[in-house]
Amino acid sequence: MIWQFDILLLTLVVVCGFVSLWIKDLMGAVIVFGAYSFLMCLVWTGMGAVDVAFTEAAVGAGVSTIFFIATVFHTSRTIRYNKWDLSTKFFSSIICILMGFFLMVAIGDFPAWGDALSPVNNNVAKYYLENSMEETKVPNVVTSVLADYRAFDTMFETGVVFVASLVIFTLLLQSDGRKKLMKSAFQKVSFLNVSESLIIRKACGLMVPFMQLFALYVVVHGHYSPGGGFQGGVILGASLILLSMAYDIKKVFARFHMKFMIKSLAVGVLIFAGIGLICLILGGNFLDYSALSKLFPSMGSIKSRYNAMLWVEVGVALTVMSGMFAIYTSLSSNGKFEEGL
Amino acid sequence: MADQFLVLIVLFPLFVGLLIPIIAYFNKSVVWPLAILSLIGSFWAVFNTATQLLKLDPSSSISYYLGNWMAPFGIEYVVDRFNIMVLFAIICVSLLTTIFAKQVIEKELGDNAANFYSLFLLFITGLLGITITGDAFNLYVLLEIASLTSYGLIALGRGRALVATFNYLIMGSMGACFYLLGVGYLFIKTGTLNMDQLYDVLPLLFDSKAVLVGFVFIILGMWVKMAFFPLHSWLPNAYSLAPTAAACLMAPLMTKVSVYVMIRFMLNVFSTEYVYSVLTINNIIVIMSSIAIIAGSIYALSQKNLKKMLTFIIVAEIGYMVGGVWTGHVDGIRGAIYHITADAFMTLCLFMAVGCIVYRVGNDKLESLKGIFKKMPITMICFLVGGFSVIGIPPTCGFFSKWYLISGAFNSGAWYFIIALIISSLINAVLFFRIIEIGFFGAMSNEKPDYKSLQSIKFNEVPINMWLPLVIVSMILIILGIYTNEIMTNFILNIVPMM
Amino acid sequence: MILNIISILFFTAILYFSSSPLVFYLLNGLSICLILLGLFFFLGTSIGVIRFPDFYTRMHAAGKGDTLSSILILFGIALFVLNTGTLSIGLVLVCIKILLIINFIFIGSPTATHAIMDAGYGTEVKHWTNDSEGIKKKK
Amino acid sequence: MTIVSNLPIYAMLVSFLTIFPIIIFGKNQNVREVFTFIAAFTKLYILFNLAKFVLDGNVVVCKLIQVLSFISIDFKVDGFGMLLAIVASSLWIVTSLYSIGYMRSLKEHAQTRYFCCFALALSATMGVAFSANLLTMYLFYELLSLSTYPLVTHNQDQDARTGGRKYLTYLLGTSIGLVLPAMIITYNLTGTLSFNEMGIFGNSIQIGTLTILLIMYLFGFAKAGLLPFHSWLPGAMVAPTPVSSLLHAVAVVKVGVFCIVRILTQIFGINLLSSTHLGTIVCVIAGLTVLVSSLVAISQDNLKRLLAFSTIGQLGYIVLAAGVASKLSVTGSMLHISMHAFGKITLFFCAGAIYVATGKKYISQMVGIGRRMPFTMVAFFIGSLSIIGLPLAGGFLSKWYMVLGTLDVGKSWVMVIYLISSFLNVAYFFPIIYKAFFCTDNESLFPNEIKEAPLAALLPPLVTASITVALFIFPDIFLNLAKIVVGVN
Repeated sequence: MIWQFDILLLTLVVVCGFVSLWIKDLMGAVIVFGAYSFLMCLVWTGMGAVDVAFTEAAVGAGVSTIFFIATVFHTSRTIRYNKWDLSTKFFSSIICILMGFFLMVAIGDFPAWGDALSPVNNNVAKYYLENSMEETKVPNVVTSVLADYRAFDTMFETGVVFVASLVIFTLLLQSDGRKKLMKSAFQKVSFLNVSESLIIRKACGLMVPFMQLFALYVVVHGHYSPGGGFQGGVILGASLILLSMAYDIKKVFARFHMKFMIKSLAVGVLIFAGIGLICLILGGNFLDYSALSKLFPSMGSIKSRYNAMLWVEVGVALTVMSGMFAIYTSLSSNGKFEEGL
Repeated sequence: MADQFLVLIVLFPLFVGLLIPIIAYFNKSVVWPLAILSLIGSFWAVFNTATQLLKLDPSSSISYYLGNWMAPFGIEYVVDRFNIMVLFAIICVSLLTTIFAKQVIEKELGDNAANFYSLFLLFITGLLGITITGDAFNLYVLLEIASLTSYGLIALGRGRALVATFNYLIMGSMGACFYLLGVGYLFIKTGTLNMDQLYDVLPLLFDSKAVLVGFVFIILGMWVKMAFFPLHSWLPNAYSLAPTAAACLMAPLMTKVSVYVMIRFMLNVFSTEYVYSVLTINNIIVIMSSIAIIAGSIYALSQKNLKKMLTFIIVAEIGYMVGGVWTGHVDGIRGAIYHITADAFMTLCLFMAVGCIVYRVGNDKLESLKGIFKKMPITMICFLVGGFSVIGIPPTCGFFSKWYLISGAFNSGAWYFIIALIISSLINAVLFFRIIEIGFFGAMSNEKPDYKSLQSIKFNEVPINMWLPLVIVSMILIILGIYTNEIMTNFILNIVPMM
Repeated sequence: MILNIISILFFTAILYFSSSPLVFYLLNGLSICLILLGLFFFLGTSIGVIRFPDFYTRMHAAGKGDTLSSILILFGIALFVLNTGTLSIGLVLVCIKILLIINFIFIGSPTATHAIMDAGYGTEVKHWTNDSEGIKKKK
Repeated sequence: MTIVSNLPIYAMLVSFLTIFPIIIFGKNQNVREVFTFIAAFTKLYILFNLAKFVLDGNVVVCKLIQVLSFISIDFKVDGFGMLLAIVASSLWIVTSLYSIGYMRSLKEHAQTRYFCCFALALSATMGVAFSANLLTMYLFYELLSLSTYPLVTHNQDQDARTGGRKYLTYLLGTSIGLVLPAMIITYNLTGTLSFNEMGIFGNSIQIGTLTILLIMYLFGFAKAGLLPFHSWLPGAMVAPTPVSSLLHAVAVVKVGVFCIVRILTQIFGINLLSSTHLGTIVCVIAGLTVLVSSLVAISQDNLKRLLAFSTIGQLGYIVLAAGVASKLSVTGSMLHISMHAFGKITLFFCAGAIYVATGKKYISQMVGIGRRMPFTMVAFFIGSLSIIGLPLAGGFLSKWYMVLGTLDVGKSWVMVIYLISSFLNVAYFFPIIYKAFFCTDNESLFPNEIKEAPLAALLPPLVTASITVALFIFPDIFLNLAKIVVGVN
């Protein structure tokens, strides 16, 4: 941690935040927001939270920017102001400042940064750091906490992805009356008439297999290095998104259809929860992977934890991949699944 | 299996909720029975947990360690006499709503019905999880599940539901964010997320500012989620525009579960000593909730739309509970806890009845209720029972919760809260009797009674799977009222520490 | 790509077979030079993006300069990583990862530039000529 | 002695359960009415069985369910409750008969609903009469308000709507707004809500608090029609006459005063009332009600409205007598509940009979009606005698006790109120009777031939009139019941 660098980053983060609020062109705001995410990613890295940084880069800066753009593309690019807006802004900024102040008040009460004696470092986290290797044989403590100690949280976080995709998918399937309402409420953006380009297609064709390979690596290698199901899944999803941008959605659908996608969305979470259920049936508690050793006696309880975590990550990756792609296709084609961006 | 009931409560709706999108591709007609089966399974698990719990000492609880990691390291499920009650309420409400909702969902959603059921069950999963969990962060994750599904469920409604959902989404995310910030502050100071451990550690940190900020943010977050008066603006539109089935499920549960979380944190994480003695903000909050009650009631009075009126009643009822807890007297807290269950059923009863009316009549404007008594007598009688409960007429349960609330307010000297409660009861009486009047008198174009128009109204009740749950709920309202004493002595008395 | 792999294998071999400090300093110097060069091109890119008169020329600066400078810097970093401490398979792995990134940038960045240009052309963004003042977009 | 028995519950359930056969046989009028009568007679039979115990000086108790740890739905039958129960249920029989005559001859709609609500209202009345604590009383009090609403608004026209709205606004508004908080405050002060002969407030409670509570209770039970919460009663006269007669002369208003007298005697206690200024407050409020309502009654032309105001005055008597707080006056007050009931129901029946036979509502249209409906008007005369408090009718006895009671504790100014109001009663009743019988042929609006209402509408007033007379001669049952409660020999 170099404090000058930190302060520079934080200033930039704040500036980005303000700019993205100020800017009237929504597309611009989205881009600035992407920059904001990248900066945050640097901040996380500076703090040593590489896993978080990874996720932030993949999700915050990468995929969510695409989602934003897809949304803007189908709604409106500029904000329309009404006359109350100024006072609303005024009040909301006052509230924000008050909240911020309130949050800052307590900062003096916090333990110093990296304080070895702080409660955080001496309670649960300490246990994880000391025992994770012994109990799970996973060197990356983040993964062992996510996929084993607090696997139940992670299962529901995967569920969040499932729900989000399902909601967006279902909503955009709704009737035409709704679309009319949206069109009247927003200004339509002028349609970008992008010519189909051979170069882009070829380049994407070159990159996608490597991306997917890398994604699989991230999923599998989560036990040892930053990564895991979420990040790998996002990259997998991004590769599909890239393909469908270079060609169109139908091209991808030929391989990976919407119906299949919704199924694989559910299957991903089901893999996770199913492993938990198998543990339960085998006589352990829910998600107690060590019970799996009854099924595969050759693995000890520790080894079965290690392996179960891997499968769990695969489930997460499956859900996240199809989730990302489902959201993108729904948003970019406005629920029609024809062309996309 | 015997000791797995705690997790089975959550797993049944979770698995079926996840399976439904897959199954729906093969056979859409099994979705509804499957959903009901899963909820029955969950009910069975709750029931078994309850029987186990009731055999134990009143103050003890049953714990379940997910992944078999001991409490502060893994996630813990805890059932004690407080949340078993809330669990019962949730599972009963959701079971009845699901039975009720078949036709409504088919009518309102058509092709999307399967996905709707999936969201529906996951929402229930979220609420059950929030209630049963003993881990502050797990609570947040499940809160997110419940919130996200509820956004989806509401957005599937008609008309301007999307705009309403957007408002809800902004407010709801803010609420969840506040909660997360609060939990984060607590984590920084204590290094743990387990509620029991927090309860043990926090007394040493009562003078810490960070803990104060954490507390305030958790409570604020929950206030947003429960639509406590100045933060209520998302609720009326969201609930009145949502699909009927979603409104029936959400209106009784979402806000009540948030109240449960608030009370849980106040009693079992921060301890009553901190909340009532270290902090001295009781009076302010009781005044705020008095304002909330009166404002909610007055808003309700000004509505011409049945569902909207009910949503404002919810806002007022939230004021009851918040105020009751913050009176700081045992009676008030007991009343608030009792009211969580009671209000869940009351709201369910009212929303279901309105759902039936909308199903038959086609809209929910007050004028369209003319002569409804003759047309749908069963629905209307149940609606009345619900209304009486909201007003607080014995022997419905609303009366007894009101009793405790007023008693608590009297003992803590919060006369303004008593006045607010009474005024709101009176306004509720006006509200419901206005409906009775409209429904009873029918069309009245001129001075003379138009008996012919009354005679011409045909008996046109909703299908049995719609009115039967409604009748059951209205009976539950009365039964809850009659067995208040049992509930109090067996459950609530043990939860609230003597002060 | 093949060039990349050959070069990195070459440097690895040098490092593996020679334990002399001279090689160490040479490689270090090379990596510093590469990074500095990369930074220089970055500066040029930035100036170009600000100073060029229209959309196409700016994209030109950004596309070319950015690609080159990032590749140079990454290559420099790869050498630098390879050169820290004793050689091990882990370091080589990191190096290979960096090289993969280089390949990605090499393919991705020009393609992206091309895509943006294409989009601009498709929406008929006017290009700069001697007599036009500033940039005008057709609405 | 205390006897535990379920009879009170049966007495209540009888009329409640009748609802179901009434609904089931709703299409078949005769069968439906048979069930009403069966229930009415069974109820009366049960009550007389109970009355035997009570007259022996016992108190019958039973407990339905423990709703809160400190309060249960409890029933206790003492003389006072018994008195109200017998009055209400015996009049139910008569009224049912009358209802049949009235409803059928006017071909009213929704008769099934009417009879259902009637039965429900009776159950609620029993509940109030037998309640052993405030909560139980409150419960049945509310049930009564709600179950009578469809009766009041039976006509379903604009007037009914206005009247019904007023009815519920006053009754529910006061009970929720005043009684409920008062009840909870009472519980928190004393720790109990059970009725007790000595009152439940100890000496420790400040007199100011008690005054506030007293006023809350007095106005809270708005069924008693104390000024200024009286105006629902004239408003509710839009109801069909049998409803007005039973509910507004007997059940509803009597339940109101019953509650107030119960609270004055068994929550506050006679001693507390007489030893502090609380009794005086009651007297002033009730006295004002008596005088004002009597004055208003004089100026009424609508017969039913006149009777309504007269009722308000008479209810004032009862509360007044309880407020005087001597044993004799309380006896009188209890007795008056029954005496006034029989007298006033006669009057209402007569008004209804007149309406059925001639369609006339206003007194000015009734000149000479005695020539056409002599039996009805004789009954009317007897009823008015009872209300005024003249001998040969039961009202005299109760008024006698009340006046004696005022002298007993030396509140002679209260006696003045009684006297003045009695004169006022004469002033608004006798003109009617005079014009009905003793007008010249020119003035008479009716031909000189006897044409009474249908038998079912004529018989009931004659029966009740004769009971009124009989009660003057044999008041034993009611008098003894009242005496047992108060403890006068």
